[in-house]
Amino acid sequence: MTAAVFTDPDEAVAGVADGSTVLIGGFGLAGMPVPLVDALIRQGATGLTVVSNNAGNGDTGLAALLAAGRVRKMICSFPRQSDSWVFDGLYRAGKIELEVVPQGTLAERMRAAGAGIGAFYCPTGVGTPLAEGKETRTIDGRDYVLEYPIKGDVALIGAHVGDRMGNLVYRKTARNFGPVMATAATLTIAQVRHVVETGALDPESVVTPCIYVDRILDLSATEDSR
Amino acid sequence: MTAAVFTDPDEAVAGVADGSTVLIGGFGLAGMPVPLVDALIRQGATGLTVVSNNAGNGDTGLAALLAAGRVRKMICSFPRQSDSWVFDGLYRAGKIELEVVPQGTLAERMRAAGAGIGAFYCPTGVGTPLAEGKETRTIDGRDYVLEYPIKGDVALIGAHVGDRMGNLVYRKTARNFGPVMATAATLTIAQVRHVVETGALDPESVVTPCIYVDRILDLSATEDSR
Amino acid sequence: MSTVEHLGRGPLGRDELAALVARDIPPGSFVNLGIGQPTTVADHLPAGSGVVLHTENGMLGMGPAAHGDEIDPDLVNAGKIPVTELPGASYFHHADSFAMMRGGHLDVCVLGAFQVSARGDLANWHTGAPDAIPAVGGAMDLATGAKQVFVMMTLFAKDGTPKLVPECTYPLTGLTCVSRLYTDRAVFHIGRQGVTVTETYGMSVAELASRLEVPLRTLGAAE
Amino acid sequence: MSTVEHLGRGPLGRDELAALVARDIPPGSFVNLGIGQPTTVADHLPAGSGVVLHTENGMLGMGPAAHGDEIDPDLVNAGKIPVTELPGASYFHHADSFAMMRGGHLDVCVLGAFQVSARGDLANWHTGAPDAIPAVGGAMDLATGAKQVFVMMTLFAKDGTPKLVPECTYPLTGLTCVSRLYTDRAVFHIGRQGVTVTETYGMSVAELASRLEVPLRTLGAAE
Repeated sequence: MTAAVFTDPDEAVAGVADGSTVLIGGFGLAGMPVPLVDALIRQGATGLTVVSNNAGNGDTGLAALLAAGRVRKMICSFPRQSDSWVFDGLYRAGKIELEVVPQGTLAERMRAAGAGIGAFYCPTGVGTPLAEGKETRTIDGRDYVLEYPIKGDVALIGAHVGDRMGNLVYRKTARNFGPVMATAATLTIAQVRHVVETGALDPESVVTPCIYVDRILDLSATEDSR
Repeated sequence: MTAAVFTDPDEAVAGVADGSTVLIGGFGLAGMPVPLVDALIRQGATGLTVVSNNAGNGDTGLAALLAAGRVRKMICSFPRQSDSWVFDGLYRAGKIELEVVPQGTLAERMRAAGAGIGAFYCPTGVGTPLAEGKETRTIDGRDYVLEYPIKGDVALIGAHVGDRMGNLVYRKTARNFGPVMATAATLTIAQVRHVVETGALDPESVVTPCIYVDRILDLSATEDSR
Repeated sequence: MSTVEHLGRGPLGRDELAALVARDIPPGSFVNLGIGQPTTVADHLPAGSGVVLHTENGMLGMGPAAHGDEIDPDLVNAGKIPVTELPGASYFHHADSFAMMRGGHLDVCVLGAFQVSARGDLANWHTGAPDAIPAVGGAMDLATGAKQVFVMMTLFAKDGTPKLVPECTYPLTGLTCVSRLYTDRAVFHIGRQGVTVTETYGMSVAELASRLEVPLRTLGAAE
Repeated sequence: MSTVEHLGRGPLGRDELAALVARDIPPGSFVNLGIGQPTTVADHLPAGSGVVLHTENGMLGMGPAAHGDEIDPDLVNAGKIPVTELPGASYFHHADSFAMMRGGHLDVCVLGAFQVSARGDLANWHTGAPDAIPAVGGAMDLATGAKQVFVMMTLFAKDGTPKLVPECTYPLTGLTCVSRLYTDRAVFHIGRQGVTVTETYGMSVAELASRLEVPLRTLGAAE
């Protein structure tokens, strides 16, 4: 089904189940869908596994979700940042599980989930603590670690503009994880700065085709349109 | 190094070694770089392994390369077409080796080569003759075949417009294998309808970043600009 | 719902068959129509169905075949036939296009077949003849990747042998992948519980059962 | 060419070190500069070098840091610092960006380090302290993927212990990946034949050898 367009963030995130794996886009704040994450906090789903490059900044967005105690486990590449005090506190208190994944492997594992790949041999991390316990294989003289897909129940991503069918374009480095996460989740919810009529986006420049997008939150109606 | 721009097809394909694996873009004639293939025939490299979706149409382009006896082996998904008489004749005469690969697996194997993936578990072809002799594995209850990368020594691709650094955009379904092959070859040679100054392409819409392109043939100077 | 026997008529014509398939594609679905007969299903999708067509050579939002001035050599379908673009279309490269298929994002694909087995195995890429040049294209990817695989074919070969069989004798395209089989003589749903006839055309269920070596279930039958 | 001892001077300052690395980046290279000190290498690339900077969060053709009105929250580097865009830039998503790295398409990456081993093993992501929160980012991908990995660091820790070591004691980032090591005291090339000192700063090769537990070769020395 092509996408449904929402103007109310709470409606856009309705139905997320407890225990879901939620993929949250963004690299730091660029591309981070803060209004959708805020709505997820209000929605109340708990026991979540969150997959995101970082583990929250400051006290808003993902950090607020963590602070609300909704996240059982973080899968990310770089939790430790200057302003990741919420995560740091939970981690040191033993209140959250952490899986650290090299950034490219994180992206590729989600791509694999979206692309129907069962597993792949990845050279990153061979011989390091992050490969411990993982299956390895030498192929053509090079060593690889076997990595498995990360599939999301829900993806929350931030794009720039969407059309009514759900086609998305991004802006500059805010693109980052959005297009990959959109392919890897059962339910993909994208916030966009504004929605245009179908046909207004250049078909050559669409980055995320509408097949990957289930719901669009149009921020132009709200003050979150930034 | 950023790309070198050529106006002479013969200079653009200089140096292709005998025995090379050559990835040739196109799906049928859409995106097929006929002027580059014609130049490769004049260049004379032989004993080639050619990777392309089809095995030549009519008597020009890839079909002419085959007819000239330069190709030892074809790796493709769909050799048999109404106008693939050149390939058909060579194959029936036992003069060419053929590896048939499902179309998506062909694309994914080249993507893996370009992306540094050592091998991947693919669900396509399980239980069919094309999986015979291949390693299989059951992951999460689903069966997969282990597939290995296809790396090219050279890629010949057709794009729409390039800039002087080598960034490429394509047009409609002529995009097909070009962007993937560009990532998978040691030497990527792209023909474009015309070359624009660096900065003239929208950075959001570049499909093949210049890092993947070594040489650009500018067809606007020739009558092949179609 | 019970199995419907349309007896006062002959087998379905090709257009009728295409219309039948089109009827069963849910509005708003993302669909890939295979080369040949499946392509004609597009002509029977109702206006406003919201069905979005995928072509594996890198496009969503494919429109009807191009004619005259519309013909653009850069815009073709998987059968290399010039086509058109609809509003909301997008283009992507081959690896992305097949990732879309393999990843289970297409709701339905419609394929032709040489044979379909009672388990839903599909044989549609190779006759197995020793001198045939093998050519698979995207058939295996579609059979493996789409959420639902619909097959349309004649139920019997020209020599009268059934093409719905206990086990495929032709080389396989995919295992247990076909969920619905549309033929000129009957429509079948294939699943874990076996083969269920949902409609027949110009032939009773009993007649059908006598000509097939496959156990048939019917809808609404007490078993 | 033989090893050059720059003795009439102290160790290299941070800017001098960055300039040294910049000097060794071939014109027209595709380069990723790691977070922190490596970022400063960009300031020393000569005008017209044609070096194209990659940032792993999805961009080629990254320009200098953004200031004032140039600052755009949608345009940041891997350190989340606002940057600018140069003509010929392109954007891509994370899987494509790391495919570019992992696939060996970057000519050079420049990274900082806690330790480098004589074999070229790199430790730069984790101090190994039991209460440290592990965070790897793109370090392992860069170490594994770039054609050449240049490391810049001080040769000795604050307590005087060498950071070029026989075996890393910190958790590893990558195995046998470092090809050149730029330090305030000396430049080293690392390869199958071992560690070769190419230049020293304010310290002789002999002095260097006496403070390191790693066998050192020199250029132009008869062995």
